[in-house]
Amino acid sequence: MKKLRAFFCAVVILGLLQALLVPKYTGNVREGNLIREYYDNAGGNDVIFIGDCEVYENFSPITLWQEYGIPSYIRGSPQQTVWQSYYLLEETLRYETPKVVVFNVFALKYDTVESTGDQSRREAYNRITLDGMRWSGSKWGAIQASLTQEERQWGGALTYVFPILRYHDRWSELTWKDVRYLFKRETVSDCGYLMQTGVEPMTDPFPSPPLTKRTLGDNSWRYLDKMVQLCRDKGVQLVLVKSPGLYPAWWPEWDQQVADYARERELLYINMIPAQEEIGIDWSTDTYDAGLHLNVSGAEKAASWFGRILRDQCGLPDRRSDPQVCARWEEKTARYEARKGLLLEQGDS
Amino acid sequence: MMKKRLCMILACLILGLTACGQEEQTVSGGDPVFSAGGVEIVIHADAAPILEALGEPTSYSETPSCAGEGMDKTYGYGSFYLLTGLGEDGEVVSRLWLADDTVATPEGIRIGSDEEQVEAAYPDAACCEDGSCSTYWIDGATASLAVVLEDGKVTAIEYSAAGQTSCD
Amino acid sequence: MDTLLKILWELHPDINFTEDTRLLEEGGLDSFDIVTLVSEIEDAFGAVIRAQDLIPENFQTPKTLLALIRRLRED
Amino acid sequence: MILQSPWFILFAAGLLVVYYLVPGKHQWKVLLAGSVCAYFQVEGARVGFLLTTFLTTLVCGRKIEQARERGERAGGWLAACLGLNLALLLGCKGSLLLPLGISYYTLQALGYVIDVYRGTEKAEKDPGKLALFLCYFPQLIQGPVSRASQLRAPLTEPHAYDGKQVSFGLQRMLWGYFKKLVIADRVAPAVEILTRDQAGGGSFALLAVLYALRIYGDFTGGIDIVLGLSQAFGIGLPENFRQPFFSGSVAEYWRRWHMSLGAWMREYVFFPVSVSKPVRRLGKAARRRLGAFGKRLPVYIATILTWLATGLWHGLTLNFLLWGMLNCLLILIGEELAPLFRGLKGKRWYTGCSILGTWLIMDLIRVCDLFPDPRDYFRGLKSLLTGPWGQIPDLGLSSLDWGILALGCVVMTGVSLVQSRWGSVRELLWKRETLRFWILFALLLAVLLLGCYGVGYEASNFIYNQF
Repeated sequence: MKKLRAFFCAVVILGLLQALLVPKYTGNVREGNLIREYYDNAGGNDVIFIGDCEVYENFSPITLWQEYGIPSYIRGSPQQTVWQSYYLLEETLRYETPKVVVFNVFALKYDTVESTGDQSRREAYNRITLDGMRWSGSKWGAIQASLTQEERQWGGALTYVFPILRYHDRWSELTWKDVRYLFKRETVSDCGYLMQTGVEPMTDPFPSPPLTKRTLGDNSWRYLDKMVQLCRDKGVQLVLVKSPGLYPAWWPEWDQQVADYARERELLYINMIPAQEEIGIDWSTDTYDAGLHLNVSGAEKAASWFGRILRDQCGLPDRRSDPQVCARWEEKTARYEARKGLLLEQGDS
Repeated sequence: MMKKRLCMILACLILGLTACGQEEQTVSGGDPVFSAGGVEIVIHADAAPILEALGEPTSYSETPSCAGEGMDKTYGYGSFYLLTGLGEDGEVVSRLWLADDTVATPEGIRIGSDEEQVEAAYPDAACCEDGSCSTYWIDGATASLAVVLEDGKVTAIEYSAAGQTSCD
Repeated sequence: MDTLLKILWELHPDINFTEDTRLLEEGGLDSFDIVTLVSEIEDAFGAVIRAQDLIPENFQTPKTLLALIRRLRED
Repeated sequence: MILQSPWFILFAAGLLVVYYLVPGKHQWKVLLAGSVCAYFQVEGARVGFLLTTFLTTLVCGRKIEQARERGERAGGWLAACLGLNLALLLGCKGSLLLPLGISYYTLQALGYVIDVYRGTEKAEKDPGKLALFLCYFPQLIQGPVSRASQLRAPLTEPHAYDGKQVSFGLQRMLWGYFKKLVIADRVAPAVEILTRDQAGGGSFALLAVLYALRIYGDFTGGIDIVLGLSQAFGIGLPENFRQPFFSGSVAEYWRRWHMSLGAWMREYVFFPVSVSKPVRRLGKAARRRLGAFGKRLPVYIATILTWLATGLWHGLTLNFLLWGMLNCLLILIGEELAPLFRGLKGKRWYTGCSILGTWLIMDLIRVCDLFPDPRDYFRGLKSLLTGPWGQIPDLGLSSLDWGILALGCVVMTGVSLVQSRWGSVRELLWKRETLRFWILFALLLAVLLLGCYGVGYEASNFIYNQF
């Protein structure tokens, strides 16, 4: 009995330590909380966005609600790869069945784990996307598909089961925030949208590396196929989108391949880059990082433009007549406006 | 008796040697090198000494990546661009591409060279046919060099980390 | 036995060897001493000790060592 | 598979469970299956090396025994087996491609064949049992080099579950991980920096001390893991260390450090050479001419050859040869000078001085490992006399790291002192259950939190540092 109690104590201490050591993403990389915030908002969404920073920074779901009465959520995370998108979609479809899933195609250019960049950065992005997922077969699959070579060597999936194995040496960097957010994190997003209020106008275009690989890779296509299949099985319409942005380059060669793919499978594919003028994006005011991503004013314009397509071409209904849904979204809208006010105020001072 | 013994020893030796031989492939393969301003530049190299040797760049920009700030830095030197990222020990070279035909690879290939010249300069290169173009990949252990040809002429030359290179 | 004890005593004058001294522990015999001992024994007894005889069991005490020497001389 | 990989621990744990679930007579098969799997997983196509050694050992062992039984000569088989395996070992060492455990299993295989030739071991009839003897996975990674007489029986005998043994084994593993991950791997980058940027006497001296710490932690820690795991399997492997840093002479150090290799070398190189006919004859001749010194000639020749072999076993480069010869020289000098100090034996200050002196000398010799070009090593030694002493490069260790290292050293020294005075620490703690539990838990936490392991560990500029 005494032994059992001591053992129990030890396990509790280890658990607390692990919770303490895991990064809380409260600094300038708030993205680490995006994936985990979904579970409180699961259900009742007509649209789910899936993809990388080009979705969670470039579309504002609140605008979609305000202008079209479309309830939506963004399951985006930084440098999300196609295989991660697939497993996130699989997981999401277990929580709810939206009418439309919007997938941002930019990540198709990354064909393998190695091609996404150097190991340590890849590993950090893996953590940001995967650590936030709740345990399920989808998480396991996502982990297996995402592990870098170095991660495999050091215990791989095991370090996702016991994150303390990964963050064990963070004790020297702990701050009071690690205690404050030990059990409950701060909510950083609005329905998966990570608000940026800064303005850094685009000046010179970024020099772009040449196109060395004209065809998007087999592995990417394979996972996109799986997403298409998944949506078919669940009766969900899959829409492919390339969100606005000037850099990194979305080559016409790639665009053509996606367009062909979409035509063959009767999918809607919207490349928003040529429509930037129509959308009204002004690269001197609507970007916070000189043309890579949109700030809140740009994201609202993009959502406003895209919402019309969702309404007209996908036939999504206006839910503003449903008082229950309305109440929920009014709350969200209020939080969004409050956040916007606060951030703009901080930015001004 | 003696014969049998000899056979056995021979068999074992061959077994051992085949095992030996298989390993050596992975050991070989130096990464492709670009040289400019008196320095040799390879992908994954520490950027600081290279940037110092190359002097003031003619253009410079920082491109944030998805999360985290100012991670990629692009240095332009007129005839070529150098992209650096954050490696394990600080800033490292992650990409390099040629911008015009005033510079060439150490093997003598520049933008505008023709296919024969490329094949002569890189006899071991893997050629990936890609629609109307072809890309010659020169793979090292951790980096590779891509030479892109369009209508038989080189249109782009880029050094990058390995892994992005295998033909589809 | 006396010859053997004398050889041992010459190796380690500070130790008082008897026929039951535990050579390796009390006598402090190390591998150098053992090799020297082997050549001394060969000279004194004409017994050729082989490498495989150099095991702790044979070198426990002067008694066991003498037994080894006798065995080797019989062969 | 490396010892500190979580997969190794998981694998070992799984194997342990299966091991005690199957009937005793099949236990060894579990070990064999596990070992073969582990070896395949690590080496893939290179299993050819181990297979070659295994086949030659199996066939030659049997042939030698048959020849012995018929009263025929078996020297040819022995020579063929020794020659081929040594050639394989040297070839691999020379080309710097080292299949897992080749240094260890080759010595074990050779020892076994020689023992069979001498008639002290029976040839193994069951190929499986011989395979297990060669590829028993815990010791493939870091040794020890076991003798056939020590390992064959325990490996294949049935072992009933003994809670105390299993617990002791796991405790020892934990202790090994502490030494390896918290101490050795923490100093490793600093050792690398000091080797690369030699900045004079001060940094060379620091390098010697830190390298000693690293190699001590890494090697004794690794052996603790191997022996601990074996103990959990109920298999008692011979000890490999006996508080080596408490040695009073170089010769004694080598009787307490890497004991299994020392024993192997003594058994199969030193003794056979020193009692071999030519050497004996030479000794006799020398004695007639040179007197007392000549008497020691066989010992000298054997010692030099043994150290030559030991040096080459560590690596086929000049620095290991030099390292072997330095050890040899110091041992012989120590042997010659020993009678002078006989009177001082037992005096406290003398013991203290000789322990400290031996430790310093061994540290300085060991550094030889790090410099493939012996000239660099000698330059370092010279700088010990000429300086400068103050210039020490930035080692990348924070004051916290130094604190952990210092504390770790105190704990390791304390444990060694207790061991040499009162014996097994685990035995001492066995009866005090609560105390033991919390000490082990603290040790586990230390390994888990302070250990240098895992992905991105060395990445000082890792993205998480920005948060």
